[in-house]
Amino acid sequence: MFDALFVMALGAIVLGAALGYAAVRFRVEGDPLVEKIDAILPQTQCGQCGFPGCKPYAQAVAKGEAEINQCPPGGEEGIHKLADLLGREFKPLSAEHGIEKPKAVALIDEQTCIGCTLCIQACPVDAIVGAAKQMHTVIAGQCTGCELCLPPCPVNCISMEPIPESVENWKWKYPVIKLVAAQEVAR
Amino acid sequence: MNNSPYFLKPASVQSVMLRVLLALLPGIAVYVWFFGAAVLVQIALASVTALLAEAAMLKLRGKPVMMFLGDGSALVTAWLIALTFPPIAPWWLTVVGVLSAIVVAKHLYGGLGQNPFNPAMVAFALMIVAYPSLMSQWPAVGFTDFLPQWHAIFGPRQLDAITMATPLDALRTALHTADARATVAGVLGSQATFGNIGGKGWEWVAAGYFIGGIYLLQQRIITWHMPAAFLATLLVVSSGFALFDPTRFVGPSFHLFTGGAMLGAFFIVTDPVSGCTTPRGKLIFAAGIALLTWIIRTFGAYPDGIAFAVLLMNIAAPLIDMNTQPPVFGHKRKGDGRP
Amino acid sequence: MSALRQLFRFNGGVKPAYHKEASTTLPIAVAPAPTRLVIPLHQSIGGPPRPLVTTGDRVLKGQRIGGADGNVSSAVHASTSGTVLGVEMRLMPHTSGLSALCVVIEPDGRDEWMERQPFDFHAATPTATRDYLRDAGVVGLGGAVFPSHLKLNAGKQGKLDTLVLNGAECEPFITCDDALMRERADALLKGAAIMRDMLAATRVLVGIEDNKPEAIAAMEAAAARTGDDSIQVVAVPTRYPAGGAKQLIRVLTGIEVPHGERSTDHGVQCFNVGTAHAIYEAIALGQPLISRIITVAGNVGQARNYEVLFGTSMRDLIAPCAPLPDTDRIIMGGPMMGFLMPGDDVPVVKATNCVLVGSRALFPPPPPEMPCIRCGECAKACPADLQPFEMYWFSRARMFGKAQEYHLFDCIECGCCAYVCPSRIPLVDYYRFAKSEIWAREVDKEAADQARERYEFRLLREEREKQEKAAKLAAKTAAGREKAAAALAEAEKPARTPEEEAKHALIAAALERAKAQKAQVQPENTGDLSPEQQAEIAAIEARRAEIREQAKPHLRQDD
Amino acid sequence: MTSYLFIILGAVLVNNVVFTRILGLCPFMGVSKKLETALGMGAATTFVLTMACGASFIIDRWLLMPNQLEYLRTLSFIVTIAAIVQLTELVIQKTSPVLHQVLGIYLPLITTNCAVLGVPLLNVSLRHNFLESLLFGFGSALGFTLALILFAGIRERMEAADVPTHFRGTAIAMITAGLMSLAFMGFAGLDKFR
Repeated sequence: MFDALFVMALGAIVLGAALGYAAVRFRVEGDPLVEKIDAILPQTQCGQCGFPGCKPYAQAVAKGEAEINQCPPGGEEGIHKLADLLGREFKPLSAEHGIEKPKAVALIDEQTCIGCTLCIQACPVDAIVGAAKQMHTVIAGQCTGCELCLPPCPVNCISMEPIPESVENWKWKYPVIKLVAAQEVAR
Repeated sequence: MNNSPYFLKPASVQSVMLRVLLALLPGIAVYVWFFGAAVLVQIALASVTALLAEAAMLKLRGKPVMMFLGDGSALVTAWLIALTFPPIAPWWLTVVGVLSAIVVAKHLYGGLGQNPFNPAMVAFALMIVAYPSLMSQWPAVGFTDFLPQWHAIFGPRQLDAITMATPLDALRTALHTADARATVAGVLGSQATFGNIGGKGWEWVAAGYFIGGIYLLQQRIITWHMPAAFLATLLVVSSGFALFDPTRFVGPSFHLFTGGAMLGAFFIVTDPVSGCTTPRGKLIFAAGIALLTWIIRTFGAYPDGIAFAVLLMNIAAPLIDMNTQPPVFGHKRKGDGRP
Repeated sequence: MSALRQLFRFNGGVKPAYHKEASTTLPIAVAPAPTRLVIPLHQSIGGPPRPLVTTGDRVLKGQRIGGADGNVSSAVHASTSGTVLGVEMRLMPHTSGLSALCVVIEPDGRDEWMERQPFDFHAATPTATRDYLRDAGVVGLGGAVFPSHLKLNAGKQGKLDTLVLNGAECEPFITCDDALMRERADALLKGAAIMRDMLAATRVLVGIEDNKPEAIAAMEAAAARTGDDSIQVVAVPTRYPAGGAKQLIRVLTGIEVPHGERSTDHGVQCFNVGTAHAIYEAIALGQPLISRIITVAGNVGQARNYEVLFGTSMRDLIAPCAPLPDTDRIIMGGPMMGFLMPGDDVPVVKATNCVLVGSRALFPPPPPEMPCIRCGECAKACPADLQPFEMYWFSRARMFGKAQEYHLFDCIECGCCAYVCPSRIPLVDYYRFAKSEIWAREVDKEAADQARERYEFRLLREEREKQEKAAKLAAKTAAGREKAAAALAEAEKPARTPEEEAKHALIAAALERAKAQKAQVQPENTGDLSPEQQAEIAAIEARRAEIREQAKPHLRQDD
Repeated sequence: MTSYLFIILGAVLVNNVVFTRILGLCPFMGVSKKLETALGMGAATTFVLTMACGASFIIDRWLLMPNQLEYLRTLSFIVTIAAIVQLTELVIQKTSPVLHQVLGIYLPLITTNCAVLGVPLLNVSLRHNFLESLLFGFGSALGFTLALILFAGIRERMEAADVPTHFRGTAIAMITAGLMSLAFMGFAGLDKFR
């Protein structure tokens, strides 16, 4: 009986000492994973995930404090990528954080704008130019479509315009399998 | 309206499959000559089961039944099962084999073109593991009376008069379980099942498959890589060991012309779906099957190793393919400008 | 001069029915004068040119109407004299059926040229010559419409081993290069000589598929007339796609130019024969690129090659060829790589080498797609040595990363794989789909990276502004410390709703105090930021909380 | 010398831990979605299992057996394995954070990977000496890694397959594992390699 206790105690002490040493010796600093997650996020900085920007969300995901399905602009594809990176199961986009929408940019109705600069302060990526009492305008190429400029506008002059399809950004569609053609073969 | 290219070369999956069936005919004819018409019964049985199972699965999966049923792939699987199973196997053995091939090995993976395992070999391996004795009862060569064979398939079974161990089985049993002094030459000389080159009768069936294989090569349905690598490896390995110790290891002609070697070389190993696709991968794949076949035939517990060897290499095929990708245009060695 | 050359071969390729005889029985004709020209501004790779004319302007033939936008762009010219009816969105000769900005001109019938002056490229610097060619709108006429001036650059070495002229023209039905070489070999070779001089190339190899004996003979005769040994005409074996630039370079020189690398870095450059002719016209005659030879073939009574002004409607172009009544589509390009047009009322552009009239009888709809059986026929036919079935397997499942691992972007979309596929899979469609999806993702990714950069810069700037404000306040007041802290706390108030944030703000305030103290000595404290990381992070957190606050009402709105 | 080779070969192929002994199925199913992670998991398991076999042999032979404490065998083996796993985790976290993140819950799961406990116990019952124990452990782990890699190769391809809805994911993976096991039954009877 004593033997058994002694042996187990000895084992515990030796192993504990080894683990303790290793914990000091191999201490981990920083988390390069955050960068990897942040690189997948769409950088709209819209806050729909419940975190103030993409980086904080990435940090939360890396720590396991947030789910991977809280980013509506990233869409299903972003969730798939995160699931792949983190080895987690894919989950559909969580509805409480919003829905996936076609990409859009903000457009300021220049007739209505009173030049209050509130939207300029709200824009996380400095995509709105203008000065106090002057008309503002959105640099469409830099707008991420985060919609953060909509609520502060006192005259509701900002609207979201979906990006139109043009010859430049047109995409080839997924080839559709045509089953109607079967009859023609039989003919 | 479709996009370019707007015209296509006349070719279809159906014609590929039909030509494979055509290529099997010479081997089947010889098979019937030596072992009786039971083979044809098995082929019919397997074909009907396969088509019904295929139709049922397509229906269940919501695919156009007639279009896919006509591609002939189920028939190829069925024929290969019928040709690898004993001709006097009870009907349910064949039916269960075909069902496991079509339903489990093929359609659960998404049907034609998506199965990682060769369906016919899955059926063979499953059945030989489950019913080893039934899968080893072959009709005696030259004993082609139809009625006893019919009874063997559909009952009542009275087998003693008509069965005989296959040459591979006979040799293995003799060498493994008989007294330690048994030698290859002694065994081969003592039993009627052994012929001049391989097994009696078997050698001619193999020749029939060989002719069919040449036809497939000529039709460019298969490339030379797999049959050549398979036969060459089997030849080299078996000759090497036979030279090393001729009392324990049987020579290459026996290995090549007995059992499923020829059928395997041209019809089973060459299945493009579950095998390797790169030129180097094909060589490695087929050589691996040959090596494993020889090992299992020589040391293993089962009479023929081709089915297991094929499945084992099927497992490795994706990895072999991944690591044998041919160099892409422009990414080859610099200065490699030979005409 | 041509016979005894060592040729090389590329793997794969197919031999479809060529159908080239029909359009070579008659010589090149000038297309009938159009009643209306619709000239798209964006006709080349690169940035879309800016319109230089407005409604009501009178333009002369050859007058620039679209100016190149930067160096990677090419100018566009009026194809005849007339009046600008408008600069507006019109249907493009593009499969998408979308519109783009076009200059619409009503010809006045006088076909009055602007002043033309030959360009003395010997006297000009290479850069000036390239600028001239850019403004003359010269682009590759093989179909890719890459601005030629960008390719007329000798690369790193400053000189080139081989200039390849592509007269292979491997696509079925198309004979525009064939006709050009038969009838305008001399001018074409003069253009080749100009390019050779610009590139400082040692030799010029003209590769022509051996199914065009007349063109080979005409070119050899013209080459002999130049008395220039460096120009050689080489007959190459007829096998589609021998006319692919990379494949032809390989056949003639043995060099394989990898995807994404410039061929000049491998000592070779390749131009279409039509481009050589366009360069001759631009340099020697002072005529910008306003027309080209186009084959009209397919489901027509009389197939023929025409010299066509850009902007001519395809409907007007095919009319004299008598399209047969069962015509159901217009294809720009050949049957292997051509693009389906959204209608017949689209203009001819610089990329149009052929207007192929199609019908169900000529190009029957493909049989239903069967599953891929991995038979490897496509891999045998692929001239880029790819594994098309693997690319298809992953493109179909939308696993684009995997598709790229199998070198999707080395695919030249020649259509050989789909041509031989026994399962009748529209393989190229899957590759086009996968490629455009990947491109779109890359654009998104780039935008995201820029957004991140700007966002981080904004955070930095706001932080700095806040500190400067606090510093100023601290400097002004007598009891600097307390006031600064109070001011800061005041400024932070809206952000502090949750307790955690309040704690952060307190830490920030404390650190700000310390900093403010320093700032009294050194007002510009931006340089001191890095050691004060804790303060910065805390303040950034506070700012983020602010953004979160702003986001919340908006979210509720959405739900 | 050849007998040692046969121990390894036997453990890798003939008596593969996964396909023949049906041990360690949890990480086999869980970490085989991608080749990269399969390799990492295989490497980690190989390290842990070899170490565990050595350590457990020492404990068994020099600590438990002299003191007639064989009844503590399972308990002490588990403790030892747990410690080795912890050590491995710390090292991996330091050297390859992504691998650490990817292996996620599976790394601690090596502790409860029955293969890691089973193989040392088999060592005892097969009366292996120290070197044989190490080789058997190493061979078994190689067999585990081989199974994992081969399975990952197939799964990467299968991910794009048109598998019927009800069979997607784990269902078809289980069927595949069964068929792979069937294939490995072909090695049955290779008594020379046992």
